[in-house]
Amino acid sequence: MSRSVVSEIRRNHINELLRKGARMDGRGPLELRDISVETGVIDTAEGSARVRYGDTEVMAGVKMAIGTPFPDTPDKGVLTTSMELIPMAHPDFESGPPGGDAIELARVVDRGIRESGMVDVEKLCISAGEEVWMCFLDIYALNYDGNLFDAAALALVSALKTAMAPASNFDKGEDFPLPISCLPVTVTVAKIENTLIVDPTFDEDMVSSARLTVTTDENGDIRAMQKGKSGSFTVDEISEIVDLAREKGEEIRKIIG
Amino acid sequence: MSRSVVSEIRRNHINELLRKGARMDGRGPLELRDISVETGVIDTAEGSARVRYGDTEVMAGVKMAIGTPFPDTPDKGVLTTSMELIPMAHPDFESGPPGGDAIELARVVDRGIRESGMVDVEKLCISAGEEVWMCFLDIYALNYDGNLFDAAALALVSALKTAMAPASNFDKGEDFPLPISCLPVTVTVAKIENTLIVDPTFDEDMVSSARLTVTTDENGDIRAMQKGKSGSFTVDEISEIVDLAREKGEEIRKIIG
Amino acid sequence: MSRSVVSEIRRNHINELLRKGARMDGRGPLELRDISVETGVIDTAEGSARVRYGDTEVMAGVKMAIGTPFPDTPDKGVLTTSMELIPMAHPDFESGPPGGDAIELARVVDRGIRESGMVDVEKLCISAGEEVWMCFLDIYALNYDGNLFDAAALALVSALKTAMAPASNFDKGEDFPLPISCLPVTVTVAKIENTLIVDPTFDEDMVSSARLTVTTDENGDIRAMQKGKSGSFTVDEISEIVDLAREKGEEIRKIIG
Amino acid sequence: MDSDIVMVDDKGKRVDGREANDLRPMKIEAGVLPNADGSAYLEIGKNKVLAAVYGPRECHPRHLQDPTKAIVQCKYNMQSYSVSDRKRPGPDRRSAEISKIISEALESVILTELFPRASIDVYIEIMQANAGTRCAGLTAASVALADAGMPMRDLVPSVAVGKADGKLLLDLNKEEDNFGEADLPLAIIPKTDEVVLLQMDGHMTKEEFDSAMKTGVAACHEIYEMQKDALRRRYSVGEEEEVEE
Amino acid sequence: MDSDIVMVDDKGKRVDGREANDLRPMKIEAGVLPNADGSAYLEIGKNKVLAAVYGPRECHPRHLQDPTKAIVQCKYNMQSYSVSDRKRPGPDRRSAEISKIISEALESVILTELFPRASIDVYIEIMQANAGTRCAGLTAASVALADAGMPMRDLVPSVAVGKADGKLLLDLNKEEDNFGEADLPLAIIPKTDEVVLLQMDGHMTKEEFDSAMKTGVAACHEIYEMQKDALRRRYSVGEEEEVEE
Amino acid sequence: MDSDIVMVDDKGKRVDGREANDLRPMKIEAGVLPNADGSAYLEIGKNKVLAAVYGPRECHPRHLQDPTKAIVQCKYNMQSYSVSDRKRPGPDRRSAEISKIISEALESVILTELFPRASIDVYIEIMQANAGTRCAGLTAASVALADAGMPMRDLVPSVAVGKADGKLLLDLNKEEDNFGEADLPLAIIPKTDEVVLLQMDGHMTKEEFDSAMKTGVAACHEIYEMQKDALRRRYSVGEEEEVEE
Repeated sequence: MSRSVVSEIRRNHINELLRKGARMDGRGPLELRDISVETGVIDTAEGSARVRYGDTEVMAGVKMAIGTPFPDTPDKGVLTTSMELIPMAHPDFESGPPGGDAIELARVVDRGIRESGMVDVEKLCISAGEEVWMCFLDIYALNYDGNLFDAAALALVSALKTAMAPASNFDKGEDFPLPISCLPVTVTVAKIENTLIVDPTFDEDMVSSARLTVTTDENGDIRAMQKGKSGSFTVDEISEIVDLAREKGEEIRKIIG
Repeated sequence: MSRSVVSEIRRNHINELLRKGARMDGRGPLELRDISVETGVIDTAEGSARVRYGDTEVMAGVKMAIGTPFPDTPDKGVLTTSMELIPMAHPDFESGPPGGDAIELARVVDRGIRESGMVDVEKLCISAGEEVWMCFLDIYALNYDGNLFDAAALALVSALKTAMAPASNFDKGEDFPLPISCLPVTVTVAKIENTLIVDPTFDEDMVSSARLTVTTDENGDIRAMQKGKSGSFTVDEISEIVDLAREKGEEIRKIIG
Repeated sequence: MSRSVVSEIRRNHINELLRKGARMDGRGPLELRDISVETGVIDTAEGSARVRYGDTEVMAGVKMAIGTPFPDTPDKGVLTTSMELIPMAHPDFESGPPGGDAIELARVVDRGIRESGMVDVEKLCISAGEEVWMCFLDIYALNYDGNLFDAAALALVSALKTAMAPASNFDKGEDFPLPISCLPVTVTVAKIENTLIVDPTFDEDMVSSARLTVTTDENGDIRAMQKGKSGSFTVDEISEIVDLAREKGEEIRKIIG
Repeated sequence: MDSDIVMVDDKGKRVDGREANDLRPMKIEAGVLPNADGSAYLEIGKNKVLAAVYGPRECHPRHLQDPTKAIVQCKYNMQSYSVSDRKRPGPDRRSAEISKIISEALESVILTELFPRASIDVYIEIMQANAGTRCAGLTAASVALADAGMPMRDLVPSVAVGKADGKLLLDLNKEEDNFGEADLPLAIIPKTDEVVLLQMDGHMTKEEFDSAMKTGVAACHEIYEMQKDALRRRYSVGEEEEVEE
Repeated sequence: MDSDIVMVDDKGKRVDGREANDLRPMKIEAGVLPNADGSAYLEIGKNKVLAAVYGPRECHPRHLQDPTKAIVQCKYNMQSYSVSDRKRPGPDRRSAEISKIISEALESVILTELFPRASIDVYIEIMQANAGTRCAGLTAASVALADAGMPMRDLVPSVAVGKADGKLLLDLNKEEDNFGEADLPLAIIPKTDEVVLLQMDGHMTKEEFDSAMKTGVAACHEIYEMQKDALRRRYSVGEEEEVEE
Repeated sequence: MDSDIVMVDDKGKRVDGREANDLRPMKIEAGVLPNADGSAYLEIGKNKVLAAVYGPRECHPRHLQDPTKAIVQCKYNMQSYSVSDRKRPGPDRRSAEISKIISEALESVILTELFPRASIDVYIEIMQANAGTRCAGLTAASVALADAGMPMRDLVPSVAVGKADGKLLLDLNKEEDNFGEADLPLAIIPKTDEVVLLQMDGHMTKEEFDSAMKTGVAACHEIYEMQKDALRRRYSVGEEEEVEE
């Protein structure tokens, strides 16, 4: 994401609008873009979802297979998350191995799923120490207009929520829905000058000084956080962002039922 | 192969000659270069061949070992083809991982062997699902003056045809010749302006607009094809090329007996 | 190590001093820098040492685990040496895969350990063909001021000499000291104009035309050698260097007891 | 190869009910991605394919630049969940080869000499695969190029003709392909019937081959109509939008 | 998570004898490596960390240069023997992420606009690891920057607040971390209490989080004093040396 | 090491019938590859080696250029089928080290200062290996350089002296090497007897070492004669060809 530079004129325009509480796409500072979620879009995947946050578009797919557990967690299934910023999605994305941004994205989305305990991995054990379900969670950004953190997380949560373990293909009884214990939702807030905005677009992300991504659960508890960029937040701003993440998370959770 | 550019003068010379039915090395359009095949040149290989098409020179070696079959073909031996365009062979070839040209070459040569069923892989099964022969088919271009497709394919076919499985080294009975069921031969035809020529040299390859590589068997049946370069062929030209490949293939097959 | 160029002035200064038998840091041509060795510096390693040759500083750590032996040495433990020239150590060192210099260093240090038979790998066999001890010998250059060969070798020898195999962690009886059969010591001599100097600094290494690294054992026998750089030695010089390596080796061996 | 498996029944119907020379149901939509200069989404049978075009733009790395024309760089990529056994993300030898032959086929129609030193980047993502993805990708890519307003001699429809059960069958699906005896993907320039992509694997007599070529070329013309339809719909949408403003 | 394991005893003592809000014993030394422009060695509990700074210097590769300011490139690296199960040498995804967030945190205090086009390279080597290495690395790195004479707004102390046994505990050690329920590494600019690094893994209520932030910020101030002490010692050594000459 | 294995019989004959100080049968041919600027083919015992030279030519990547002289870049490569257990194609650490020491040895004789900023690229392909390939490769490479008309101070013959069964043996073959106790590859500049490549693995006393050096240097002179012969044959062929025209 390094090549793009927002022109000085656009930067000033974004700043001036925000001082009046407005944004280029007509939203208020704390308003989300239109979010759409389609699930079950890929027949070859055990679960899949295509999510749009405005012009940001993401696909997530879940594939499952049987494998051996890690030695230190013999009775737990395995989750592996990858995120590809394919060059189709943005003129700045390049082919090749994932860079720092893609790695951070994948790891933050992964932690949002893993640390929240969304998937009950103990129920994915077939025979302790021998056979467990391996879940490959693969995310592709199809079109990038900012805030991939939230779109990718929502796509993955939606794909997981609707995934069916293909047990019958492996002679392990009937197919069953992935065991889901909670619905973590991720909300990213950016800081431009001294204003906090939710769900930043690409241009807003370029102009912002700092970013905070917060994953919360149904109870409003915090499950994962990641601050980004070289700017800073005050302790009060962080507390305000956490509250925002809980509120907007509840709003988004309604979309995916 | 991207750095080389044939000078405008040479390009015009090639074109003018061809309009008179002649080529720079004295051949007619449908004439092959001198082809030589030496087999059994490498003691450490189970089979080997050094093939020359004019100044193009290629080595192929077959190494065999015992391994486990792929799960979906438990009763079949395994063939693995690699082709290295080592920098010794041409000033444009560079060290490093194989580029698009080397990958295409290896895959086309591999398909010519694999899809023709030349090697009877079912006879390379020792114990179904457990032990089969693995054949590593490695090709090195030593000097590149065009038409590596045909030279590489002929080197590999010659190496396979003369290979002895080292069964005694693995306590699997007596050594035996690799089970060969047919002799596929590959012929490449290039198009320069509207003339078709067989066995293009490096300069001719640079000047040509399109290339068609056709592998045929003893019966004149087609076993593999690959069109290359950004030019086009008419359907009639393609039919003509297939007939040429059958005819020249028969000629080449005589060389390797 | 390719970017650095020693200024012409410094080169002349080094040469002039040496013609008078002197060196920039006050040493005579055949004098070592101050050498310090600290062992047991890393709790998480089975053995470790931090070695300084003047401003050159190196860490070596030994980690052990149980694994399967190589098929051709079923009754021997396995040694694996790596050497990282981390960019912390010198402005010329870069991140990324090890270059030619780091590979040569690691291989020369490895041969000094391996070919000397310092570690009695047969005593590291637990069950022939099934279980042996794997020893990972990892070396990091922390600060580079010339002569990494000798500092790295000494760090590794010191780490091995003090390493305890963690048998109890693997339910293989009591922890035991690594079986050590001799103490090879490595001495590097460089040639500047026609003068031989031991233990070259970075600047001296840059100015020198050739380098000879010799590993000897307690008996003064030669266990490994490596000539480097594009200059040459006469046969007499080489014989003289070997004698020097035996003499200085004895001196260094006293430091590590 | 197993003789018990029947690919064409007594009445000439294939496993999915098609006749020998029927294409699978096909759907093309142009202009589906906001960022790309041009894009297209294509479904044929159970294949789901996205294509996007960026360019002409500055060519990186620079040593690939051609001072006389633009270079066409296609990246064909199978998404990990697009197949029944998960594919490891990232490039492999198969996709490198397919990317190369698709690049060459597209280069044959793009007026690259108008953009010296530039790069025209074409990205093909296979979201769901069911045999014939290279042809589907190329068909979609040429629509995406047209959507990007790229100066071109023509579109490039593409399809494969296969052989199964000893019979020539158009546009094999996965099941047919698994038991097939030969596969012949091709692509043409419809205005002139020139062939710009051609591969063959398997075993065909010369007569079968000539017949397969004929079938393939005819089917490419069918696909061509659907490509043009997709662009017409895209164009009229553009018109309407402009009117609305 | 196992309820039999007790992380805090009846008297509020932790497994290593600390109280809930105690840091582990900490030691910082500045100026430990001859070649680097600045360096620092830090121990906290059983962590042993080296940090070195080179720069501002020419930025390679050139396309990363920023014409308006220096870029800060941190490489965090765990040495292979620093953990109980040997780590394969070389970079991995975890160290790539940590390197990125430490770079960003340091960029927040360095006056990078003074050095357009330059690179400021920060290397962190974890020689022995026992939970909290990213915070230890960042704390050491900002001392190394100061040792290099880098113009900075302030130092950047960093520490993690964890949760184990349902209680908030400052600066978890490895044993506590293995059985912990949450971990919240943070770093601040002490002069203004601005937060420049913040991550969280696990499960915390809003109330716990607010309390953890307060604890963390206070602990950062404690660390800040040790950072300044280390620099003072380094500075006075420098003074003495100059006098001796 | 196994005392039952006899490497030298009662009459001083080795497993292949040689005396202790005999080279294996050797054959060198210069000018064997049409494209390269110079080339050579060499057989010694069962080793089969090709060497090719390109250059002086433009140095890529550019940051390796030296404004005062040409750099010598050798790539030593073992072909996959050259050894009894197939070698994975591509570079490895062993070939990186050998490439480096051969580059250095060749640099000692090439008048690199005549070609500032250029690269002289030397490629060595081991087609069949039977101990001593680095020496065979270097011997062939210096003939290829001469064949390319490269300005040089001298050729660089190279050979190894080994130790097996407690005896010093010249030019070990594979069988001897497998059971050998030491190996000492070396290369010299014959005109001055300067040593430009030297390595040793194993165990030798000082006396053995001095004796091995003497044997090795003498054998290098034998090889030098064969190198010059090969070039003379090549030159006279060139003469004849010119006459023919």
